[in-house]
Amino acid sequence: MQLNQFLILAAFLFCTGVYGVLARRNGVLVLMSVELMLNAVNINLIAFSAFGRHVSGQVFALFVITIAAAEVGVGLAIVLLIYRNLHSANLDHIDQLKG
Amino acid sequence: MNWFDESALTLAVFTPVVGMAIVLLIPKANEQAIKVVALLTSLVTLGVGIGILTRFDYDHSARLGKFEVDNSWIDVIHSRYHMGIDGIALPLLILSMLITVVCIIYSWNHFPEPHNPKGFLALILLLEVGMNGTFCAQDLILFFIFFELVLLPMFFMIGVWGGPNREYASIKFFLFTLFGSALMLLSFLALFFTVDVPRNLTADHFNHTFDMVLLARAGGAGLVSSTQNLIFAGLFLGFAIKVPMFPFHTWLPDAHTEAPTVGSVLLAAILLKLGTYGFIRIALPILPHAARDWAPWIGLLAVIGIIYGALGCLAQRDMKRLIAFSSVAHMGFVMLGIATLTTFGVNAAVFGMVAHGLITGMLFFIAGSVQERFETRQLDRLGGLLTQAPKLGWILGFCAMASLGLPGLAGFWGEFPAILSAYNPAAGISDITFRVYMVVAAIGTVLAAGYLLWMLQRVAFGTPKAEWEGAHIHDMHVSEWIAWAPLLALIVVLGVFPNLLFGMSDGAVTHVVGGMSKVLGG
Amino acid sequence: MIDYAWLIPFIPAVSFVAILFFGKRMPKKGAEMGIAAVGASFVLSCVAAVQWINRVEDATGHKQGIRAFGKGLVSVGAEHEVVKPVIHNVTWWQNGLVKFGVGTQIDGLAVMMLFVVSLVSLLVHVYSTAYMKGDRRFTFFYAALSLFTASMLMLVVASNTIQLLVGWELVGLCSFMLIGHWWEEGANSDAALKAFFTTRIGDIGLMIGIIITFFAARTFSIVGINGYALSHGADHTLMIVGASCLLIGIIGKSGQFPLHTWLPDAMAGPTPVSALIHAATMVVAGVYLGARLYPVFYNGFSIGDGGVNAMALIGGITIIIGAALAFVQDDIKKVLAYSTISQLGYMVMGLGVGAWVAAVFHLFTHAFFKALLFLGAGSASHSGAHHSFDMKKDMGGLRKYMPITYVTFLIGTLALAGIFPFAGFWSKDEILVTAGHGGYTFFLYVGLAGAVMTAAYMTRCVYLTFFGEYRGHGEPHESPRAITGPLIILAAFSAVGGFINASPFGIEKFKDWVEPTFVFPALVHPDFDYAKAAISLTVALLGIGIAAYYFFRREEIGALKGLTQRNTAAHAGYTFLVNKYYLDVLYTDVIVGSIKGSIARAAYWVNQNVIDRTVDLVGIGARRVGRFTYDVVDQRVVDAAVNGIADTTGEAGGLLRYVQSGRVQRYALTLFAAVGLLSLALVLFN
Amino acid sequence: MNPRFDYHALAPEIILSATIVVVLIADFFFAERSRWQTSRIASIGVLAALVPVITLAVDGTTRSMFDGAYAVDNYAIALNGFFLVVAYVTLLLSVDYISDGDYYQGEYYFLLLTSILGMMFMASARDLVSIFVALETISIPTFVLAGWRKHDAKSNEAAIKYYLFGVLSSAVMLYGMSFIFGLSGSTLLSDIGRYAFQHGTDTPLFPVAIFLTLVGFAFKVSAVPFHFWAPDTYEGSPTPVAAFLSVASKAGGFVALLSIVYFGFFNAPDGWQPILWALAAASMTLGNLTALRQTNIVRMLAYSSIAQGGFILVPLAVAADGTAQRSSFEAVVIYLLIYGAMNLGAFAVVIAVARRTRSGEIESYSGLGQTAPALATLMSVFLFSLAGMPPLAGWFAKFVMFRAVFDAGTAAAITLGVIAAVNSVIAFFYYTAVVRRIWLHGAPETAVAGEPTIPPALSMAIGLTAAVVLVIGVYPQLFARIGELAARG
Amino acid sequence: MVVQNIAFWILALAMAGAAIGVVRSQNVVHAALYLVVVLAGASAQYILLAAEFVAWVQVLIYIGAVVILFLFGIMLTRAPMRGDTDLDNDQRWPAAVVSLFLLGVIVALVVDAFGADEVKVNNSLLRVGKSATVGSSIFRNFVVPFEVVSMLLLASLVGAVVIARRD
Repeated sequence: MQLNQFLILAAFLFCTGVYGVLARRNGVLVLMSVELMLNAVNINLIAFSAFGRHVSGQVFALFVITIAAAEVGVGLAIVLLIYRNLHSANLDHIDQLKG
Repeated sequence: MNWFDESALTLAVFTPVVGMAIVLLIPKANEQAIKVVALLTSLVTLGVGIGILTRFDYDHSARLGKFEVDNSWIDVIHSRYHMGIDGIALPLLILSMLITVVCIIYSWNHFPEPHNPKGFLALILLLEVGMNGTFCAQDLILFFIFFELVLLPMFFMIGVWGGPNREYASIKFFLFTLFGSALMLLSFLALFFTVDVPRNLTADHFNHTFDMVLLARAGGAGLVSSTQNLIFAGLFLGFAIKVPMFPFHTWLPDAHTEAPTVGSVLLAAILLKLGTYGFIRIALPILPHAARDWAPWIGLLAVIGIIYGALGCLAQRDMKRLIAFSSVAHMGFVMLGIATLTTFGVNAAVFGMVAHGLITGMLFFIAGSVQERFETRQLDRLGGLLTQAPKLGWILGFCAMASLGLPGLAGFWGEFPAILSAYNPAAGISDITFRVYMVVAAIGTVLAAGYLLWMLQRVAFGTPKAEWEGAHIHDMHVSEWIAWAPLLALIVVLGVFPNLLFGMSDGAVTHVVGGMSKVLGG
Repeated sequence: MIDYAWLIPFIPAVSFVAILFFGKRMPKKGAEMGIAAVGASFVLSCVAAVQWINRVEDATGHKQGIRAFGKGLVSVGAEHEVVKPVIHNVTWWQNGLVKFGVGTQIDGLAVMMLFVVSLVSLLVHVYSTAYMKGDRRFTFFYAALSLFTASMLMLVVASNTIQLLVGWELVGLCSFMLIGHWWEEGANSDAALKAFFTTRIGDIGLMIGIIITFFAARTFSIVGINGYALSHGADHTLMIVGASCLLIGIIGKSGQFPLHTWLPDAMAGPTPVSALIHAATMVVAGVYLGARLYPVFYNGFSIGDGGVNAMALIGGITIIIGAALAFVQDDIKKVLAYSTISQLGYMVMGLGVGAWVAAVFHLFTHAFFKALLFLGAGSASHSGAHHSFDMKKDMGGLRKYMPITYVTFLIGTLALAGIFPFAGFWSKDEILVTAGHGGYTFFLYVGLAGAVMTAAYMTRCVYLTFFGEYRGHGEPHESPRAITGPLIILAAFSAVGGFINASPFGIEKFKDWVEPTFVFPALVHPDFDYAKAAISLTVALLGIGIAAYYFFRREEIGALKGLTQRNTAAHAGYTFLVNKYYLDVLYTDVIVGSIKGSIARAAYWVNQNVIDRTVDLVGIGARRVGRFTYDVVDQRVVDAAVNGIADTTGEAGGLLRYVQSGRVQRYALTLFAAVGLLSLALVLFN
Repeated sequence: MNPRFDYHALAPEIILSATIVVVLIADFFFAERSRWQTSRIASIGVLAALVPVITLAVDGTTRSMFDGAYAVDNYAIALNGFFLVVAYVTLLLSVDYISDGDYYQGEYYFLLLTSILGMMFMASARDLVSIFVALETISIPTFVLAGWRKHDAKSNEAAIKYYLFGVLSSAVMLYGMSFIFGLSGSTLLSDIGRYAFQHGTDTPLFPVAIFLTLVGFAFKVSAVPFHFWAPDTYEGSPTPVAAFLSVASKAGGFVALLSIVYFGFFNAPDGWQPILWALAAASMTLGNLTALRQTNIVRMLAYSSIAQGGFILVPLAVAADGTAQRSSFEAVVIYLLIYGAMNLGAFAVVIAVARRTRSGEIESYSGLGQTAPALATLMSVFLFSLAGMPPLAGWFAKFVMFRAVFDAGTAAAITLGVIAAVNSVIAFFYYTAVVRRIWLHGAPETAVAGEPTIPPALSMAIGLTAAVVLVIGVYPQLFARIGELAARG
Repeated sequence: MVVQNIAFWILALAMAGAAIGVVRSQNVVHAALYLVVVLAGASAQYILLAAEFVAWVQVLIYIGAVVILFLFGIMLTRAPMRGDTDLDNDQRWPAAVVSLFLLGVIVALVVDAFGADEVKVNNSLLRVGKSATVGSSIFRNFVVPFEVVSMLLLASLVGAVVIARRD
């Protein structure tokens, strides 16, 4: 297998994630897109570690996964909070602070 | 007296800080105590100054001599607490001490609105720290700190106690000077990095230094002229704005017009001198080649300033603004003297600084007192001061005469030798150019006579205007007498015995200029 | 004394301070102080004079005495030896390790001036006690007088040019203060300003002249400069420039054309001031300067080899216009002012034509008779005309009421007109003689013309003041002794003062005592020339005659008119007289008329509307330019530029706020766009 | 084999972690009204953690663990000390703010300290994984803290914006890190440094990877164009949190930048210098210009801190030129220390003022000079210090910055220096604008006369920071020395 | 080799499609399910790369926890489940442009960097992927981060609770 295969797949996922982050209004969906980006990172790491026989890549990936989970938790909590105060989870409604 | 010599300059600079601290601690209500403390502080400081004056070694006025202090300060950047005083700085130091005392006495029972003696006096004392420090500093960074320290108090003085347009004026003053000093700082750094000094001379055996003395000794060694000119440009802007020279002067009239009386006095008497002093102490000796290349242009701006300032005066309807513009003209003479790069010129410049400090300071005092009595400075509303307050009127006349450079009074010795020196400037500078400057400057003296006498006539002569008929105008308060007497006396004494000052500055000036001409090989 | 000359100016200076601070508490309001001080310096001056005279006489005694400095470059007067001036200096200020002295230089010229100044000043002090009685600023007046005396004496004894400049400016200041003594009236303060400003313009010249001479001779000391100017190495061009600049100074101070216009206005001051400052002493400071630094002018204008030069020319012009203008004045002081101008013209011209001794001598005599005339005029107006000086309206016929004033004034007039044997005759005649001799014949004629006119206008003045009917209101009476005393003393000097240098009688003491023999150019001293003397005397008399005819005759004609009504013979006689006086018509209408009428009026018109106006216009113009510079250049351009920068930065800040839209995904978009672009940039960069 | 543990080296972190746990547990046992005690515990813990820091500093030997993945050198010690002090001041700021409004208290301090722990860890972290973990440990608690005023929509907004930006930028950073790992084949900075030394930037991917990595930190230090969150978040979140973000977490970001640039990428300057140059220039300029037009004091401070961030970036951006390596490292550290003091001070005063005026608008500062001179004076001191006015500490920060620029001496460096100079002048416009309001404008009728009641903790915070600003202003040697040691490593 | 390649491509296509689904689907729940596909695919890829341990962790944490969280989030925020409302905001096109641009840049760089590098799956690689190896590596070199992460998890837990709890 070529290393590039994985990297390009990752790149594709990453950019899809970027698109999602930019184009989705619903907070939950934005978080999902973020997960896409993080997975892209993980694929990179694993691919490299396999390519270079470095275990540290896998360890790195593990840390990423864990922390990603934590982030999602916090993120969802915040979205929830906002939904509770503004009765909507749409990010484009949130623009009180500007200028 | 050894202990005194070692601590003299430190005392001279930092005594006011102590005073300020005490003043700030005294509750606002207890005005009397505040005033007394402030006055005592300034007097003690002056005392130290007189001590220095008595123990100064006049035969070697070029040496920093026994008062020199050189302790480590910010080793990391090779900057040291290096204080010293020579014949050029000494008169200015004493002047600033004296003026401070005088200002505190003057404001004794008429503080500007909003009435807040505590803040006002604290600021004056803080200001004194900056002024004294600038004249004592022998390290560029130290100099920079003190130079900047002066800004804040003056900013607040104008901004808080100033006239109707005070906010604009204060911010203008602040940003102008600030812009200058930013570039100045860059130039200092550039000096540090570009000038090589022998390792064995520096305290920390490093081949770069902020020490003015060493840098002056190096005389811009190993700098190509392009670099020198570039660095000089930065210094020039920094100082020229402070002086202020012709195109950078616009902050001055506003600042003076709006500032409270004491503010304008300090501004005119001392703050402007920081710029010219900077030229003599830093720009010239450290970058001689650049100085020579720049000299004709500085001279040009100087004479433009002389004429321009005079014309500005003739256009004024406001007494204080007129005096402010006259400062531009007078500092033009000082700068002309400096631009010649000759002992004659620089001596004249030093004398001019002191004289201008005394005379213009007095004029601003008078303007303040006039405003206090008539609630206006509009020349067309004033008149007949001599009939209503004869003493005040004659003092105004006296100062006007002094200011137009009447021989026998201090002003003459700043003006005439400066013009004289322009006849043949230092080697390598075009004679013709400067002789033209000389003639222009001489014409400037006539214009000076013109606007000052015109002001005198408008304010003092004639009969009082209808609106002041019968109004009771109080002549000369006691505080005014006490405050002004020393200045007036000095104006006469220095005018009659100019050597009191020339004798002080000459050695140092000769040293500076000699060093330059050694480098310039002229 | 001669070694302690510094005391002479010092005493009045002290009295100035004393009067200023304690004058009001003194019984006589400070007058006594001033008089005492000036008296003291007068005495000292006399002592100094005597000591100097002894020196000169001793030197003259033995033929081969000391061969002093500059013997090589100075050709000494044949008949006696070099007498060095007495110079004492102390360090005044140092610059560049060069020390500059302040001190006294006493020689003939100086002692002469000391004598004149202190004497006239003393008399004026005394005179003023009466004249200024009850003035609102009596004390200040005396303070100013003392200060003036001090500075003038200082100027006189000055041993170097800077010191001279100091005195020069100080006397200018005093003149300013005293002209504006009654500053409540705007006119007076205007006059004061004008005087100071105009002389100040001249001072530019003086200042630059001093600078140039300094850099030429590398010294400020007068002896040094003179020595340089006479040395062979002297740079002629420098000397030309220097002399010209100094000449401008003289023009300003000594009211020479075209800067003379301030002097008539200066009459706004009290009369004693006019007498002291604007006749006897201050205005001759210019001439004194010319005499003091004579070698510079001698070299610069190459006076030695004849031919027209700026100095003589200026003097000549001034003689004529001054005299012409004197004709048309109705104010007696104005007449005297213009006459002073023209007399100063004589002195400057004298210097210009190499008649050094004559010029200085004329200065000497002029001081006395002109002071006398002014004080006389003052007396007339004080006791005779309610402090008015208008001859036509408020005077006339005063000779009956105030004989002393009349007689003394007459003596002064004769002296001024140059009638034998009064002082003016000797001095003026000597100028003319030297002019005629030294190849300056043209100026001889100028001088003669001036003489005619002088005589004429003085006659007119005397006539209008003391003859005819009293036109004033109130009862004129003789002035008090304080006034008449000084008049008499001055009259005495004016009468006999000339004999001190009366060549025909072999008296040339003035020349011996005053003319320097140390570093001084060789000047020719032509012998007394009876022909020329006669001519000058005749023209003077002619002038008087014409004027006398013109004024007195008219009266007689009037007197005769009554008679003609009675008998035809008389009528015939009258017509005859009239016809006889066709000649008279010729005189009056053609000669006097032309002078007094058209020419003088034209000159006066030019004077007022051209020269004087330009002086004013300069002032106004400066104000205009100033306003323009301030309003347009300063406020609009320079200032606005700065404020503009501040505004634009503010605007930029305003725009940037819109980027911060508040929409988080907008931010994110920019973030990723930045990421993409910057990465690309990096790739391309590497 | 087991790794060797140097407990002395780890002591500060251990003590802090212990404190964190204690705080969390203690919170359960305190009654509602005595919950504020937790803050006391927290501060005690922080101060306790300072002790080993000091002993380590005295000891001064460089300790390194886990193949150099974790190092305790002067640099780490210095910054640990800094972070702990900042933490202490932040606690002082927070106490009354948190206890007055009904917020969760124990949890607040718990999260605050966790974030601090992350920072201390960051100072010692020498490999990508640790740096990543540290960064997240700094961020995640602050995400929550930003939204601490739960019922305030603005606070929520602040939280979500901050959160999203944090997550996105760390995603980008991770992506970049993954490439770096791929290229260098290790997560240890030392290995990466070796790779950079050998290969430089001959594969274009490397610089881009570096850039992507830097994005994560650029977000933390709110460098333009990754700054958008900052103003909104500062304004929305509780003021003490804003202060914390603007100082502590920003510092954390800079520490990360320093480590990764100096220990990792240093020998491939083409990869990071242009980027940092651009970021610095953009941050200074945009930050200043936008600050000019702000009406809300916190927002203004936010933009000012963006600009300040730009100034701190300047030395880094020229670090590899000329002889600037050492001096720019010093410059960053010194600037951080000083910036921390003056910015915290400014925020402290803002909190104190807001306690009375209940407003963050700059208008509300009108006439403070008359109504509360002491507070007004201190505010002016801090603002002028931020502006870089001698003799207040700020000048020295700017000075060392310029010094580094001159040390580098390249054209690019000088250009950046000039930009910085111009900006430092522009900055005066808005700092003085506030000062003018304070002193030159009359107080509105509504203003309450007399000094506001400043609780002891707050006044202590103000006093502490003010003291630092003044002392360092006249005797910068203290901080300068720290910076020098840190740079020595 | 061929086998793995085929497997990779199948998975890759599935993941790509699912990813697009995540960001384009108008139904939130569908989006979540697409996400599951992507995550599962990712773990499968790990297996292909012989990173068993990571693969299982991926399954456990992501599919086991994160996706559930998302579903909870969807429920709690009453996110629109039927595709009637527009789930996208007004910057679709700019977003598309930016992301495609990014994709272009990255792909170009990647291709340039790792032209034809092969990933060889053999025993040595399998040994690297062993959980034992990973574990020992964690506890030898990454102890401190590991500990810190524990604190971090605790913090985020508490934080999430504080934020999310209704009071």
